Amino acid sequence: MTDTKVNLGGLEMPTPVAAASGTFGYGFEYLGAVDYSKLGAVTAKGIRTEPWPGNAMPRHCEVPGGLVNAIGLQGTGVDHFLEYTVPWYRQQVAGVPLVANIWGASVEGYAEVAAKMGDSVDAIEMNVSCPNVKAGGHTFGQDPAVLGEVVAAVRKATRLPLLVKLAPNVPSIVPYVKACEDAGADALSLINTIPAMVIDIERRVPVLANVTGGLSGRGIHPAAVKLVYDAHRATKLPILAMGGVYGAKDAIEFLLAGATAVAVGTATFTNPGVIAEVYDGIVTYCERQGFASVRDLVGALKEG
Amino acid sequence: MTDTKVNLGGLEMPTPVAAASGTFGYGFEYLGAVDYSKLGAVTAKGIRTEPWPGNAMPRHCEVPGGLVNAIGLQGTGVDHFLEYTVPWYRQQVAGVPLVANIWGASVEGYAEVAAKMGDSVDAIEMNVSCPNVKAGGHTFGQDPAVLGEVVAAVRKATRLPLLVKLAPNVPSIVPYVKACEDAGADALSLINTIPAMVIDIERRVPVLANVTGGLSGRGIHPAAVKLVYDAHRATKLPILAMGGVYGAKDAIEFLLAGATAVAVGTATFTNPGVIAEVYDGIVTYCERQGFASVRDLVGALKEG
Amino acid sequence: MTDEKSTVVSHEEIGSGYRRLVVEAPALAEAVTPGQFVHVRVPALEASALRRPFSVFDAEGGRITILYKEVGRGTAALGQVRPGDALNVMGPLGRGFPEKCDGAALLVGGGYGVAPLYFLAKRLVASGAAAGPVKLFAGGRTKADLLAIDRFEALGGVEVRLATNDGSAGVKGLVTDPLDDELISLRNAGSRFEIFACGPDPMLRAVAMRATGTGAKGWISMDRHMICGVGVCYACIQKTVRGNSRCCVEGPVFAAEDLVWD
Amino acid sequence: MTDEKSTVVSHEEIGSGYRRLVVEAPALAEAVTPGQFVHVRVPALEASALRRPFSVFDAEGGRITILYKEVGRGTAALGQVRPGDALNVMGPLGRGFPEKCDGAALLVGGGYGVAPLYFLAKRLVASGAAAGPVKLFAGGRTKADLLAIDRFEALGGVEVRLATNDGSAGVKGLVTDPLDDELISLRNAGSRFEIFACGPDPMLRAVAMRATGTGAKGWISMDRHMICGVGVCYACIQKTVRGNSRCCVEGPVFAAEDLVWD
Repeated sequence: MTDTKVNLGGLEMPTPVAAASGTFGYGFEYLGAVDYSKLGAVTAKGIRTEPWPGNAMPRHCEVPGGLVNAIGLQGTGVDHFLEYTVPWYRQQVAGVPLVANIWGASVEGYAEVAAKMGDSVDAIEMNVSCPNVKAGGHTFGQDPAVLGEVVAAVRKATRLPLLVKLAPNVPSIVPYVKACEDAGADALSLINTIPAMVIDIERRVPVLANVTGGLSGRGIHPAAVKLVYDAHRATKLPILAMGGVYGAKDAIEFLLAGATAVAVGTATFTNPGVIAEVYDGIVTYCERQGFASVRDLVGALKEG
Repeated sequence: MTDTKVNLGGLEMPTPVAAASGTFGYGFEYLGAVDYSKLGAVTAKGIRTEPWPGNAMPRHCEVPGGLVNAIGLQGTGVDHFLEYTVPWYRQQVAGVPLVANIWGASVEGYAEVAAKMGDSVDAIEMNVSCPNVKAGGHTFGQDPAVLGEVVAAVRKATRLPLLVKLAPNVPSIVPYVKACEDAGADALSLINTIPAMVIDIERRVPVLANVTGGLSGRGIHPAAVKLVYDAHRATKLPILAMGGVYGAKDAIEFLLAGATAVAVGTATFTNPGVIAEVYDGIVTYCERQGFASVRDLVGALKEG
Repeated sequence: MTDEKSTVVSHEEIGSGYRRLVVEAPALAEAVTPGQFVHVRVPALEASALRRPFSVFDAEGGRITILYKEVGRGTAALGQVRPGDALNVMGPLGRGFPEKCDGAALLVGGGYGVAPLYFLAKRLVASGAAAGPVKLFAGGRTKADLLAIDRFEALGGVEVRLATNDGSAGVKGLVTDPLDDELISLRNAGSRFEIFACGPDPMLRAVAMRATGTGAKGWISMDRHMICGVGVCYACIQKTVRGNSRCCVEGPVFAAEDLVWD
Repeated sequence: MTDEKSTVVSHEEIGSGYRRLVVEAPALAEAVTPGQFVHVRVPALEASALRRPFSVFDAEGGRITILYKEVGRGTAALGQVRPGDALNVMGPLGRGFPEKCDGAALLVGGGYGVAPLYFLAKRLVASGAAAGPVKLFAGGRTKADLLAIDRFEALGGVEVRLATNDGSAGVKGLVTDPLDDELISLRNAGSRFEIFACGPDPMLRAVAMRATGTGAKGWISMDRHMICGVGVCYACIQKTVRGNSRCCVEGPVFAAEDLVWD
């Protein structure tokens, strides 16, 4: 019987398979289609101080190997989230930790949302890498110095396990990893979507109202594995890996590259059963390879 | 009859469809399988001062939507290239411009290769973004200041049209574009492969001997379009766009985003006929949309 | 809601690119109400392809029927499924039509938009939950775009009015032409009514305007490209008086007075 | 070399996961020589999937025959092609075996490695370009892995020696066992010979050692994963005395003395 419990920077996860922010709503929408007993954590949709309408339509475009989206973080504000969403989630879903994904238009905005969360959620994931909002989002994730500043501010505002979700489009992930480490982050989330664009050649306009969007899905997985591998070699911080997990093999690659847990995202849209498939596949792999715990897989590459 | 001639920073191309460096050898290997009358330019495999053995095997891995490779720029040195390869190419292939792709382990190395080329080729493309060699390659492309230095050195060494091939994994392409512009580049090549990694989970080792590699193919196209779009808005330099061109639609997206020409790369491996298909599709599109010249497509987006 | 591993019972071409798909899906068939939709994983597409949403045409005896037109890559690939094939069908999803009607029930459909209206008409006729007559107003470009008219007639007591752009069936013009005649006579008679509509956006807008204009209740089923179908992704947005609403959860059926048109 | 739009003539299972594929490809069949290969686009795979290389088993009457085993995703998908299907076949590619032999021609094959050796034997028998007898040494795990033995025998005058790991056919052991017996008797007789080999790497290495050890010419066909098949990508590298050589251009057949083994 494989031990599937992992600790992600203080967040106790019953399994190493989480649901990625933005692809699992507020955690209860997939009830009936997802086996929650195999889910290690739910990362809720991005939350800021006030409600946010998101971008104009169209907001997405299917592409080979995945999806380009520019939803733009539409969501209820933190007050509604705490008053209605969290209690409803707790009532509907027992035993699966809830991670609040937060963002802001300013350092103070990030800190305010984090502070308001108090201890009503189990961890906080900072989104500093959303490519689809003008103010906030990726603007805080592009420069290690600015990144360190906003992470430090949120760190002061909360005692919850703190994850920072980083952007993939960097020459090297290391300075960003170090900035998070120095600013007191407990874990890293890798990766956010890759900036992308699709053009309607007949109408000669961008398909997305936001012009550009973020690429997710199967095609980005090898790029995500590389970033997780680089980050793991640069830090002791645990890593929640995401990007193109469509099956257990994809997840196991992440774990071997150094991730402590993985998140399933875009694949859920096509197949909500993927969460259970990934969990089952990891357990089978551990049995086959003789690992007593999924924790033994973390960074377990046999190199040169 | 659509006018398909384009001028890429001084390089006169009979058609806007080029073959990308590293996927078309030295230009003559595909004779018999490719219709060269529809080819606008051949970008030869990377050349440096001395012969280079490249990386250990395995050097590639097929992935959904494309390919991860770490060939490592194996190639003959510039002397052999000039003495045997170029004359052979000129004899075998008439009327298709030859672009030499160059790289080096030092600024001087880049300049020396460029100088030696003299005017025996039709243009030079500097590779400052190969993810698969330790010294040289991407090390010169990661920092705009270093990039400017190496481009300026090559600019001094040659009067040929000078293209600079940039890396996709940057927070913003703009400072790199500006650095090339200021250093006297004539055009930009976008994009090189995206750093990536594939793991053999049963053997628990990286699939590639080089551990990491570069992701190319269909899946990266939306990311490439976004970078071409960003670059075009930041500069007047013409752009040779590459990354996941598997058909005319992909190429036309690049042109509308601001590219002056496109290069077909990984798709050629699966279908050498893709070059003709892309050319034919662009011509048909121009006729359907009422464009007299493919030059009219460049950046011809109707934005809100 | 479940993601039911269903089995294809039958799959027929019914002309002009329209197809009828019947799947064995007991839980779904039991639970689904008119105007709700199902989210289908298309087997012939690549593993990463998104699901496609379809409103339910009929649900009976553990089976659900979908009426669709080949309009793109997804519906083209769906056309390849054969009886006996397994099909992942998630649902029932979204908010459907009310199953009662205070007065005459005016069902207005364009093209395959009649699909959920048939399911609604069937239920209203069976339950007698409409205080007035049930009338179908179906429109399309040509006769070939008027679907399942015989099925509506077979329900008994459903009056059918047709309109085609080319006049190949019913009146020559838009479906709103016979609808307007009806609205006038209803107003003159002082009769109450509600409108239930599904079809292309311009038709829905025209119908919604008439509902709000006459002060009658209008129930408008919006058709949007979707990703998740369950409300997690926020891609299928329709502007309403409550802001950006999700067609897959707050819809696809909206009250006419709530809709905001650009 | 051409990228020929070929048509599948026949495609048969020949047991134990092995298949024989025959395609109509006149230009290719005319030009290909033993040991050369073709690069096949597999229709059932996604548009971005790489081609798969196969050495030619036979070429005659405008048709080429491939003998292959289902070993992965590509060969599994290739198994779906049916007679009449179109197939993109690029070739002939690479450097094959010499078509003459100074002395006895010892053909050594492991598993489907006998494929190019059959084509070679056929040509040598027909041309009489071998100064000595043509002998086949075929090995495999079991009897089922010994392919087309009847075809070799049908050529006439080709002596066949078999070896299997489990002894289910021929001698129990490795193919190098009967080969070594032959080498000893040839040396004792002072006869000249050349070795032509295709099969798994360990077998090829063992055979190459014997060629260089006896001072005889050895022609070794290397099997590597390929991308382009035409020499542009430099993925299918074999270390040789000349450095990193491409199996698709400098090979797949290399002189034994040129090979460098890790």
